[in-house]
Amino acid sequence: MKLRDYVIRRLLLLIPVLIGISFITFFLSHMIGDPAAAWLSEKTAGQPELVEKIRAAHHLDDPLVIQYYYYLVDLSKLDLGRTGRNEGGRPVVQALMDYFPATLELAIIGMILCLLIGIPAGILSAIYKDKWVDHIVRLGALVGVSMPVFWLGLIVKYWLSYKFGWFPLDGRLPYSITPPPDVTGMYTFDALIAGQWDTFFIAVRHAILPSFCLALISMAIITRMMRSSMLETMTQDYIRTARAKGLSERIVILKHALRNALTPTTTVAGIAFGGLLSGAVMTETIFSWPGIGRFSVKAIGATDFASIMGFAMLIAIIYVFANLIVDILYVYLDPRVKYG
Amino acid sequence: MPDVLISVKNLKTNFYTYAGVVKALDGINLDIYKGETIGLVGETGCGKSVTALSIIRLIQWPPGKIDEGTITFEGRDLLKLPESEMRKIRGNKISMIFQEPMNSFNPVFTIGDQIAEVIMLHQKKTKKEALAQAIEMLKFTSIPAPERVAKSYPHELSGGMLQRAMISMALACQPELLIADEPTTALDVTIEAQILELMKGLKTKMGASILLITHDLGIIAEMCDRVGVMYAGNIVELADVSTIFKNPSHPYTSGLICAIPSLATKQACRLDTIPGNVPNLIRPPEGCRFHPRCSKAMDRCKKEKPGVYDLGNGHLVSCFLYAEGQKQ
Amino acid sequence: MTENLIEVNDLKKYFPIKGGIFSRTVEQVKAVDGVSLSIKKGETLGLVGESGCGKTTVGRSILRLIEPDSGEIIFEDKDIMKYGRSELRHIRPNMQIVFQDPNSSLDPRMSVKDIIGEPMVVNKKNGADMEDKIGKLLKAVGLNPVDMYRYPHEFSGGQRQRICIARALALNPKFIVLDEPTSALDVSVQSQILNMLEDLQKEFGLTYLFISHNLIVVKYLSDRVAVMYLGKVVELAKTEALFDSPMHPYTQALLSAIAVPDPAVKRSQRIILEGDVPTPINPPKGCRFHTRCRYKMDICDKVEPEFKDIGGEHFVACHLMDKR
Amino acid sequence: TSPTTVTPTPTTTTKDFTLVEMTTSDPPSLDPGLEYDTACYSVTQNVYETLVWYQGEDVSKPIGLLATDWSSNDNYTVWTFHLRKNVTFHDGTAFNASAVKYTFDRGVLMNYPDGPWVGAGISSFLKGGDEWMASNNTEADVQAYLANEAVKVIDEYTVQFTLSKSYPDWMHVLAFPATAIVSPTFEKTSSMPYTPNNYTDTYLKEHMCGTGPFKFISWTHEDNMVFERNNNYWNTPAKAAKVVVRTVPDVNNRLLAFEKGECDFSQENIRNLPVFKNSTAVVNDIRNDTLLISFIGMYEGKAPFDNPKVRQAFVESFDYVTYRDQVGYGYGSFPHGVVPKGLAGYNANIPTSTFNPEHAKQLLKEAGFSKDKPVTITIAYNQGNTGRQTGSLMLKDTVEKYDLGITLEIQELTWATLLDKEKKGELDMFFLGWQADFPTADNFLGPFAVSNVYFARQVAYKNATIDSLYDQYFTAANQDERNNIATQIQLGLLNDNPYIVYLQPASYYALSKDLKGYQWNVMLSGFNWYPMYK
Amino acid sequence: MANDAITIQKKKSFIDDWKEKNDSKIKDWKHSISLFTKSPLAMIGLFIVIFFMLVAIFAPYLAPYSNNWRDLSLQSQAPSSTHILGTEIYGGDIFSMIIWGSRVSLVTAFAVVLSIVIFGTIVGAFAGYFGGIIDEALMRVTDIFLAFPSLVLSMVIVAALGSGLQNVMISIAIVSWPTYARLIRGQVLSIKERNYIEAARAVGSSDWRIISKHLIPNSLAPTIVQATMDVGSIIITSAALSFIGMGAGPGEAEWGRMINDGQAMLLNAPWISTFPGLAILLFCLGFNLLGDGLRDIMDPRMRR
Ligand SMILES: Nc1ncnc2c1ncn2[C@@H]1O[C@H](COP(=O)(O)OP(=O)(O)OP(=O)(O)O)[C@@H](O)[C@H]1O
Ligand SMILES: Nc1ncnc2c1ncn2[C@@H]1O[C@H](COP(=O)(O)OP(=O)(O)OP(=O)(O)O)[C@@H](O)[C@H]1O
Ligand SMILES: [Mg+2]
Ligand SMILES: [Mg+2]
Repeated sequence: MKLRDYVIRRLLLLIPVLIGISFITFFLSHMIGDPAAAWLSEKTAGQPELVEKIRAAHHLDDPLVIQYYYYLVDLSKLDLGRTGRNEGGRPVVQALMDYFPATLELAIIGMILCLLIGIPAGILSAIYKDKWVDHIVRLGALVGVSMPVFWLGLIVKYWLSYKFGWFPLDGRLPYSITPPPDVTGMYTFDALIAGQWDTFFIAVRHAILPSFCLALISMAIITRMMRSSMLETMTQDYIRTARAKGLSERIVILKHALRNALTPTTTVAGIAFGGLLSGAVMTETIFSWPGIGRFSVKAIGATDFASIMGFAMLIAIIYVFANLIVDILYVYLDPRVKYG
Repeated sequence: MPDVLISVKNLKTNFYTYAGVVKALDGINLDIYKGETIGLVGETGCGKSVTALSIIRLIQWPPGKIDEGTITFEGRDLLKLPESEMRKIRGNKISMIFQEPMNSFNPVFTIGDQIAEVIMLHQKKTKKEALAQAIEMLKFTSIPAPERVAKSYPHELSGGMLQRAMISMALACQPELLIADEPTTALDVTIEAQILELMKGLKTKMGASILLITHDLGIIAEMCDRVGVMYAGNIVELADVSTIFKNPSHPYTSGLICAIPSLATKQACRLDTIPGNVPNLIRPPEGCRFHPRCSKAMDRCKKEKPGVYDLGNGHLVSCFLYAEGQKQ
Repeated sequence: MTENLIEVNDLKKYFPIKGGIFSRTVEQVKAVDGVSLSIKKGETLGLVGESGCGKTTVGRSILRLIEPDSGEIIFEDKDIMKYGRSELRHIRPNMQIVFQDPNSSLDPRMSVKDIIGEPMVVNKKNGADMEDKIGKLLKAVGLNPVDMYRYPHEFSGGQRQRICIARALALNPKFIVLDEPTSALDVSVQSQILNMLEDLQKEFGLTYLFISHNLIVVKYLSDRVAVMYLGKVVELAKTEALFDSPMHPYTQALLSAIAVPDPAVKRSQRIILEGDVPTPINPPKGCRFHTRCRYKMDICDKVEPEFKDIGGEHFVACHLMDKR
Repeated sequence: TSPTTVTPTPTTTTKDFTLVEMTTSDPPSLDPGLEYDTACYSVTQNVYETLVWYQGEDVSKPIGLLATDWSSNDNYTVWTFHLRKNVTFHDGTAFNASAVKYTFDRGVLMNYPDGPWVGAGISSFLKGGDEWMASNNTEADVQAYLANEAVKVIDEYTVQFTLSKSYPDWMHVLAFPATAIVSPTFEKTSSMPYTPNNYTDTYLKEHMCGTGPFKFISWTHEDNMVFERNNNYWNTPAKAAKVVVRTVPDVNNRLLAFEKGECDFSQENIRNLPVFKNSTAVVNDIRNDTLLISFIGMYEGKAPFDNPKVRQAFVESFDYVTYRDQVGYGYGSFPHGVVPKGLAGYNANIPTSTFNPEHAKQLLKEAGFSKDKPVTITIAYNQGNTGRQTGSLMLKDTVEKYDLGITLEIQELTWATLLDKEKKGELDMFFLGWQADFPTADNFLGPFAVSNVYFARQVAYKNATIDSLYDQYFTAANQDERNNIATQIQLGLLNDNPYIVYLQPASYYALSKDLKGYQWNVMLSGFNWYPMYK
Repeated sequence: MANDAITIQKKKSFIDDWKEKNDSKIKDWKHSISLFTKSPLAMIGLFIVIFFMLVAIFAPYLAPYSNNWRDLSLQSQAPSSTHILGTEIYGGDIFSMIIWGSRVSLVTAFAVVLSIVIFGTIVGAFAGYFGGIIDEALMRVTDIFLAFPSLVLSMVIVAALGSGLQNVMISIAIVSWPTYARLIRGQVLSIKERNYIEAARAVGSSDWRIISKHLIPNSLAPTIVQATMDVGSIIITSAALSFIGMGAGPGEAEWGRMINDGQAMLLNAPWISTFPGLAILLFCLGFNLLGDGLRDIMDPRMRR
C-alpha cells in the first residue's frame, strides 16, 4: 500500500473513533448533574424559574439524541459550545485557544526532557545490563512510574522554590516582564522567535519544574522502553553481523542497534505525548500554570459540561493524531513496516 | 603437509547462565589449513556455532566467556590480542556468514550500504568507492541486477539473494578464512544447491580457507576436504571426507551416518538409531560425554575423558576404543 | 467400494491479502490451487515440495482445520466438505495431525497426562481407566508412563514429538497427517521417530499423509510420493518409479539438488535451477514452473498442462509428456 | 436624604508604584451587568462607578459617587437622581443621563437568567421589569418595556427611576456594583454590542470602559490583569500608577509573594489564617461584623426533618462555639436571627442557637430514633469548602455519638450535583451561605423566610403567618415598625427551625505591612484600590 | 506384570504420590523462586508488598488511633511523641491515617485490577479468537477508549458519576479494561497460531474449551505482570483524583486526599502532605518492583 493510501485509510478510520469520542464525552457530560447548573451560582441556584430559563435558552429541554445531533452539527463547524459561568460563557474554542499554548509549551519542553534523558538512560542501562548503572537507571525508572506526580510537584516546589529559591514559585513569567510578541502563544518559543534571550531564559526557568514533574512518568516509561528494545535489538543476528565486520562497539550500538531500537520507542513517545497533555491536569494545578489542565479542573468543579467535553475532545484528538504521526514516522525509521 | 592457517588448541568456552554454567566447548583442537574447506558437523547444540564465534571472538560476555585455549593465526594468539587489533581482523582476514540471511542484515540500511561499510572500515575507501566495490562484489556472486540489489533493503530480497549478498559482504576484503555457519539451512533445496554451487566456484577463485558448519552430512560430502564431527562440545573425530564416510571410527560418527536413510539403497532395512538424546551441557556426563548413548561404552568411558588418538593419515579420534592397548 | 481411504479432488485454498483504503481483499495467495490426490488404506503418501508450495495447507485442508475454498474431500466414501460442525466433530477422532514443531504443539501449561487425555475428555471417552490408557500410549511411543505427570518443557524435542504422536493416537484414528514431523529434530533422533512411525503404522493399521521437504526421508517412509510446486501437484507416482525415473523437470531438478551424504557418489551433472520460487500471489500463467524450466516451450507459459497418468499410476503435469 | 460627596484623601506621589493584588481565581468575565459574582466586582468596581456608595464602614449612610444628590416621591416609587458633571469615560466620551439609562436598559433587556439584574431582582424593581421578564422577549416586548420609561432622561444630568412598587431603600440598590455605569459608545462601536436577550458575547466581557480611577489594560486568563491609573479621573487621580491582579490559587505562593514584597493585598478565607498568622510581612485584617450568614438547611419535605423535634434536635447538636473557635479560629459572631448586625432590623435580643447535646438526644428519642432502626441522613456541601467539611464532620461525630442508629453520610459534591440532588429532594441537609446584595433587612428576610422563594423553598419551609408579616414589612409606616416586623419574622423562624444558622463568619484580608491607605469594603465586594499607596 | 507396577505405585503414601505427580510443578516453583531470589530489587518489591498487606490486615493493632479519630483542637501539629508523624488539618493522627489508608489503597487496587483483568480477558479472548466482525467491533470500541489519555477519561467519568472512592474505582476500571483487552487479544492472536490450538481443534475441542483451557491460561502470565505493575498506576490515579477533590470523601484516610488536605499548609506544616505521599511512593514502588521481577522470571530468555 502506498503511504498516501495508508494515511487516507488511517484518517478514515479516525472518523468512527472521533464519533465515538464525541459520543462518550457528550453522554458522560450529560450525566454530570444538571447541565444548566453550569450557569448557576450559589445565589441563583435556589430559584428554579431561573433554571428553567437557562434550560430553554440552551436547548437543554430537547431529548438527548436531538441535543447530540445539535452537538455534532456544531462540532462540524468547529463550535464546541460555550463555557459555563466560570469562564463567562465565552466559546469553548476560544477558551481552549487561550489556555492551550501554555499546556503545549509544558508538554513540548517535557517531551524534550523525556527524550534527552530517557533515551540515553535507556541506552546506558542496556549497555551496562546488570551493572550498577543499570540498577540505578532501572530503579530510577521504577521510582519514576511509582511517583505520585502531584505530590512530587508539591515536594519539589517546597524544597527547590520555597526553601532554596532556585526556581520561581509559579506562573509563566513574572508580571513585571512583558510577554514576547504573540506568535505561538508559547512564551519560550515566542521569545526565541523575537530573539529576546532574557525573556527566554526566564520563561524556561519558570517552565522547568512543572515540565519536569509532568515528564517524569513518561521519561521513566521511555527509559524502560528504550532499555528493553535496546536489549532486544542487541540480541538480533544483524548485530552479530555488524560485530563480525569488525565494527567498534560504539558504532555497533549507535548506528546499528540504536536505529532499530528507536522504532518501538517512537510509538511509546507518541503515547507519552498524550500522557504529558493529560498530566497537565495535575501539574498545572500545582504550579498555577494557566493551561487547559487547570481549565479542566475548574470546569469540572463548576460542572461546566461544554468545557469538559471540549477539553476531553481536544486531548483525545491530539492524542489520536500524535499516534497517527508516530505511525507514519515509523515508516521512515523502519523500512520493513508495511502499513496495514 | 599443507600450511596451517589457523590453529585452535584446547578451546574451552563456557556460558554463565542463571540455570548454571553451560560448558559449551570442552577443549577443542582444530587446525585449518590454507585453501582447504573444512567441515564441522554435528547435531543441534553440540557447539559448532560457539566454535566459530570463539574463533573470531564474538562470544558475548555476559553470559559467554572463552576460558581456556589458544587460537594461533599468523603467529599471534587471537585470544590475547587487544579488542582493537581483533577488530582489524574481523571482516577483513576472517569473515563470517550466518544461517539466517533474513535476520543477519540490518533491516534499516540498504544492502549496498552494509557491504560498503565493511569496505570503508578495512580498506579506507570513500563511500563512493566503497559502494562501487560493493556492486562489484555483488556481481562477483552473480546476483542479477546488482545495482538494484545494492539499493534494496533486506526485506525486499529473497532468502537466496540475501545469502548471496551475505557472501559478497564476507568476501569483500578478500579474507583468508571464511566461516560459514550453516549457510544454507534456512534455504530451500533448489536454492541450497545454487548457493553451494556458488561457494564451490568462489573458493577456487579466491583461494580462501572455508570453515563450513552444517548438520547435513550431505553438504559435507559435497563440499569439504576434511571433516570434524562434533558431539557435546568435543570434536570426536576428525579426518578427510572419504575416510569419515567410508571408515567412521567413533561410535557416534558411525551411528550418525547410519541413521540417515540412503537415497541409493532400497528402503527394505530399518534405520540404525542412536538411543537417547543429546545431553544437557550444564551437567554433561562425566568422562566421555557420549558414553550414555554409546553401545560400546566401557567402564573407563564413564570416568575418564578420552584423549585424541591418531589413526594415521591425519585421522584423529577421541575414543578409548583406540587408546593404546585397546586398539583392535 | 474403492481401496482409497481419502480422495481429494481439485482442492483450492486462497488466502486473502487485505489492503487498500477500505481494507478489502486486494490479492490472494493461491496456496493450494487445484490439488487432486488419493491415499489408499494403510499406505503412506509422501508429499514433497519447497517451502511455501502449499503442503501444510493441503494437509490442514484435508482435516478441515482450515476451510478450503472449493474441492472435494472424500473420506471413507463421504464428502466431508459438506459436513457441518457437529458432523465434523464426529469424524474428527478418525483423522489426526502431527505438526512440524513439537515445541508449539504442546500446551506448556498442561501436563503430559492432560495433553494426551484431552482428546479423550473432549470426546467423552474419559473413563476411569484413562490413566492406564495414557500410560499405554506413552509406552507405545517409547516413553515412560510416569512421564505423564511431567510438563512439556522437561522433555527434549524428540520426546515432545513422541508426545504429539501419542496424542494423535489417543482416539485410535485411521488417518494421520504428519506435517514434517522430523524436520525440527536431529538426525539421530529423526531415525528413532521414523522407525517408530513405521512400527505404529503396522501396529495400528494407520494411513499416513507424510509431508516433508526432505526427499530422502520421504523416500524412506512412503509408498507413493506426490511432488508439489506452487500450489499444484506436478508429479505423483510410486516411490521407486519417482526416484528412479522422475518425469517432471522440476522433480528431476529437485532430486539432483539433494546433497548425498556419500563423497563417492559424484554426480554426472547437477541441475541447478535458476532464480527463486515465484510468489503464490500471482503465480506464472500456464505451467507454473515455466519460469525456471530448462525445457520451456512456447506452449508452457500459455496453457496449463494436464495432470494425467502416463501409465503405471504415474501422474505428471507437463507438456513434455504430450510430446512423447 | 442629602448626600455628601466622597472625599478621597490623595496626596501627590513621589514615584510611580504598582500595586499587586492576588486572587484565588479569575472572574468569569468583566461585564458588571452580567456577573453576579464578587470576583468580577472586585475588579470592575475600580474601573466602573456606581451612582451611590457608602461613607466609610457605615452602610446606613449612602453617599453620591456618580450622582450628587437624589430624592423620591412620598411612597418611594419615583426617584430622581442628579448626576455629577464633567465626568468622562475612559474612551473619552462624556458621562451623562443617557449613559445611566443605557446601563439600566442594558441590564434589564439582556435578561441574563443568572445575572444580577434577574437574580438579585433589580429588573423586578423597575416598572415593567417583571412583565418584560415574563414575556417572550420579542422586539415588541422590548418596545413595550421601553415605553414604561422606567429609567427616564430628564435632562443631561438628571435621571428619573420609576419603580414597580414602593421601595424606600432604592439608593442601596444603586450602590450595588452590578449597576455600575458603563460607556454606551464603547460597546456600541465595538464589534460585539449587546442585543436584547443576548448575553453570551457582550464586548464588555473581555473589555472595560468606565469612569473609575483605573483603566483596564489587559487580561491574560488565569494569569493576570493589568490596570493603569486614569489621569483624567474626575476626582484627584489615584496614587498607584498601575495595578496588577494576579491569579494565584496556591495560598503558600501568596504568602511567599507577600514575604518577597511581590504582593500587596489579597482576600483570604479564614481557613488560611494559620498560613499567614506567623508572617511578619502580612497584616491580617479580620472583621467580625459582616453581612454574611452561614447556615445548614434541613429539608422538611420528607422524613426525618418533617418533624420539628428532629430539626430542633439538630439545631442543638451543632457545637457553635467549637466551630467558631476551631474553624473560624475564634473569629466570626453568632447570629441573632438572620439579619446581620449592622443593618436596620437587627435585634440583639433575639437569642442565638446553642449546643445542647443531651437535650437534642432526648428530642431525637422522643422523635422515635433508636439503635434498632438505623437511619442514614445525608449532609452535603460544595467541594473544596473545608470549613463546611469540618462542620459536617463535627455534626457527624456528635450525632453518631448519641448512639440512636443515626448515620450521617457526608457528601462532597460539585455545585451542580448538589443542586441537582437538592432539587430531587435527595439531600436531607446541605450547607449554604448568603451574602447581602443590598444592605437592607429585607435582603435577608425574603430569601430565608418567605414560602416558595429561595432558601425557604429549598428546604420546603412554609409559614403563612410569616408570609403575611413580610407583606406588611414594605407597607409599614416607618422604620421602627419595620424593625418590629423583622424581629417577629425572625422569632417565628427560630421557632420553626428550618435552618441551623451557625455563624456570621468573619471576613479576612491579608495586607502587606507596607500598604497604606487601605479601607475595608463593608459590602465585601473586594478591594478599593483608589486610596491605597505604599 | 503391568498390574504389579500399578499396585506397587498404590502402596506409596498419599504424600509421596502427590509429590511424584506434582514433581514437575514443585521443581518449576523452586526454579521460579530461586530466579526470583537472585533479583534483589524484586525481593525488595515483594517485601514492600507483603509489608503493606500486613499493615492493612493488622491496622487495628498497629494504628495508635481508631479509624475516624480526630481532635479539632490539634490541627496541623508537628510530629511529637503522641503523634509521631504529626496531625493533619482536622486534627487527625497522620500515622494512624496512613495505616488505615493502606486498607483503602489495597482494596481499591485489588477491586479494580480484578474487574479489569476479568473483563479485559473475556473481551480480548473473544475478539482475538473469533476475529472478523466481532474483533473489529470490539477493537473499535477499545480504540475509542484508548483515544483518551486515561487520567482525562477517568476524570470525566468521575465527574459524571459524582465523586467518591467507589466511583473512582469504577472510572479507573472503565478506563483500564481496554488495555487488557488489547493485551489479551494480542496474546490470543499469537497463541492461536500455535499448533497446540490446532491440535485441540483437530481432536474436536469446542471453541469454549479452547478459549478457557488453552488460550486464557496461556495468555495470563503477561497479564499478571501487567496487572502487578498497574496496581501502582491505579493507586496513583485514584490518589490523583482524590487530590483534585474527586475521590475519597472528607475525613477518609485516603493518601491522595491527605496530600490534598495538607497542600494549603505546605509551608507551615509540610509533614501533612509529605508522609502520605511517601506512603504512595513506597506502595507503588513495591508493586512495580515486584511486577518487574515477575516479568523477568516469566521471560523465557531468563528461564533457560
Ligand atoms: N548465549 C548463550 N547462552 C547460553 N548458552 C549458550 C549460548 N549460546 C550457546 N549456548 C549453548 O552452547 C551450546 C552450543 O551451542 P551452539 O550454538 O554452538 O550449537 P550448534 O552446534 O551451533 O547448534 P545448531 O545446530 O542448533 O546451530 C548449546 O548447548 C547452547 O545451549
Ligand atoms: N493463514 C495464512 N494466511 C495467509 N497466507 C497463508 C496462510 N497460511 C499459509 N499461507 C501461505 O500459503 C502458502 C502455502 O503455505 P504452506 O504453509 O501450505 O506451505 P508449506 O508447503 O507447508 O511450506 P513449509 O515447507 O514452509 O511448511 C505460503 O505462501 C504461505 O505464505
Ligand atoms: Mg549453530
Ligand atoms: Mg508447512
